[in-house]
Amino acid sequence: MIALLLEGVSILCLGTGVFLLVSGGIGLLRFPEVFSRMHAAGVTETLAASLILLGLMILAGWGIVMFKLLLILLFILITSPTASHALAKAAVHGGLGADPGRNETS
Amino acid sequence: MLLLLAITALAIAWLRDLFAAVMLAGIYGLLSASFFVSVDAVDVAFTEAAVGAGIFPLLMLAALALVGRYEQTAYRHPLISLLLVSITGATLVLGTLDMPAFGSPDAPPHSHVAVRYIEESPKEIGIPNMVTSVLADYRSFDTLGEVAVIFTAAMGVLGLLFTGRAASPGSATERANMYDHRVLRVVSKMLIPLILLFALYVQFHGEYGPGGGFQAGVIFAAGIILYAMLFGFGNAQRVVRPALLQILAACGVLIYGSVGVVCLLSGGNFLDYSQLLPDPLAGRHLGILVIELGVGITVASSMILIFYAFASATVNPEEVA
Amino acid sequence: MLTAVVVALLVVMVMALSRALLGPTIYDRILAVNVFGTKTVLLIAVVGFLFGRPDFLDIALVYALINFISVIGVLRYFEYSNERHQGGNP
Amino acid sequence: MLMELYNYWVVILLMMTGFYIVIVQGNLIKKLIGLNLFQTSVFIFYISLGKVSGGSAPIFAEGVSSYSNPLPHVLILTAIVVGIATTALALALVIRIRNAYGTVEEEELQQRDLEC
Repeated sequence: MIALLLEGVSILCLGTGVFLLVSGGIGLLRFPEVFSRMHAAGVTETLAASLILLGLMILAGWGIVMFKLLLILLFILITSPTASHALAKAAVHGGLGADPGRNETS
Repeated sequence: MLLLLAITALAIAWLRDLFAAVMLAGIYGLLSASFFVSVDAVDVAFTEAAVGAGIFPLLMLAALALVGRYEQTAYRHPLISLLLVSITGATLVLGTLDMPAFGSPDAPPHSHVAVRYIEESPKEIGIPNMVTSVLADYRSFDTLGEVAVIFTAAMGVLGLLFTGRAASPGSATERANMYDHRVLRVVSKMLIPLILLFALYVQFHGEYGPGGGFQAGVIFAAGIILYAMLFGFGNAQRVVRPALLQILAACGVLIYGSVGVVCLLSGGNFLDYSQLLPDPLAGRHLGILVIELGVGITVASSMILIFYAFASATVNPEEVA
Repeated sequence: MLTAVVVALLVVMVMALSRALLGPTIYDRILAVNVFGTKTVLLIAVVGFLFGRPDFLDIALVYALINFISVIGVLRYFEYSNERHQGGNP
Repeated sequence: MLMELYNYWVVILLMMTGFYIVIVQGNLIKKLIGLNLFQTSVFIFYISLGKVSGGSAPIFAEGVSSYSNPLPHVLILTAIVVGIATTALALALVIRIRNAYGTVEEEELQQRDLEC
């Protein structure tokens, strides 16, 4: 019973993660300018990665594997927003203004 | 997966902006490492992860900062070259027709020495990672040569570029740091100890899982390079002195070689670790551990030195010439 | 289920790759590389499970670290070259 | 037939792309990138040779009977690190050339040599 429940939760996590992943990818591809693309990718990335890793953690059960997954999760939680922040900051300093009505710059 | 690799490679050939080409080369490294994982080459994927996706783009960028970003001249004789390349490619494709099918278990490479490595090495050496046992024991003389090559290359880069002068606090790289990197700095302060710790784990866990001296050295170097990029090369050179690194790089090779000599003196062949301790199996363990340490030290200090050399050339370009 | 995840990851990797190819600005390309790196971490973790050898996770861990380092490196390079072109005035 | 040799063909495509870049492009840095592509294609070729279908990663584990060939892995592992070290050396040479000649385009370099 518990095993079944855990499997269900894990599949739910993986499924939501995949949905977020794909929507982030579409956003990355379709949005019109750098900052909105950054938004699409950066925001979904963190949650999607956490959900997928969480699903794997539930699949793995207690042990060293779960610990390593947790470590990866922590790294992604720390580094991914930081990288997005640095990137956005560099883009602002690099002369791409952040005003929303701005068109594509090449 | 491989198709993606091919697309990336063609795109690299197509693009004129060198910076974009370097970025794509980074993606190419990530992709090829994923491919290595999918065909079971975990140790190779480990190395490619650290080198192809991390160190290689950084080195290229460091060079681009000095050389300039755009190509100027037109292609020379593109048609003749294309013809030549196609002919060579077609010949090679003809050659593959005689090759054994991908993954077939009775292909020639699997029928000679590899069988022995797979069947005997867990018993003979006593460690589960066959790649490490082949690398550090059966083919240890070869590996000594590779380490010597890395050492020599690092010394060559130093000879060509290193001015020996640390970036002074007022110089360009240091000033770029005033550019308020508080978030990055705080996060990196948390991460760098973890990276160094993880490098040590990879170093000493190489007998049981994927890892070993080569990978650990590169990861360790990447940690130090991250520090140098965020806090300035001048500060990094105060923490990890170039002179110390030069000595360490030489020491790594020395450790490796002297293990071999000790083996000779205690009555075995060169690099025959079973002579090191009364119990041959424990001796082999000790030998592998020590030479992996030597490899790790040399690789890490060579990589950091190479980066210092590029950074010093960036800071004082006129002194190099 | 895991196979589906792998397929989805590959699809997203293709998207990121095409963004890196198209990307009008440099920042698009850097973003694509960053996204690509995270996807590779996930891909390797999932593939490890698929093959039943979860000790592959060490590699995924290295990726998570190296990806961060290379993105930071690229951005630092940009600041440096911008500064040089604009006469050291950030 | 197609699927069996597909890997090798992609490797050849990669190798030829690298080769093409090395021949056609005049920029020394771009040439190095091409050389690196070429190198990686050789790595992929070796690793493809080492794969055994149904085999697992060559780390001894309970309950696994068939492993992929560890020998190519060892050769390539060291080759990758040596490759990056030699690439660094080549880049250093390119930087010295740039400082001496003021350019990294091959045609201009030849012109400078002729002028001297």
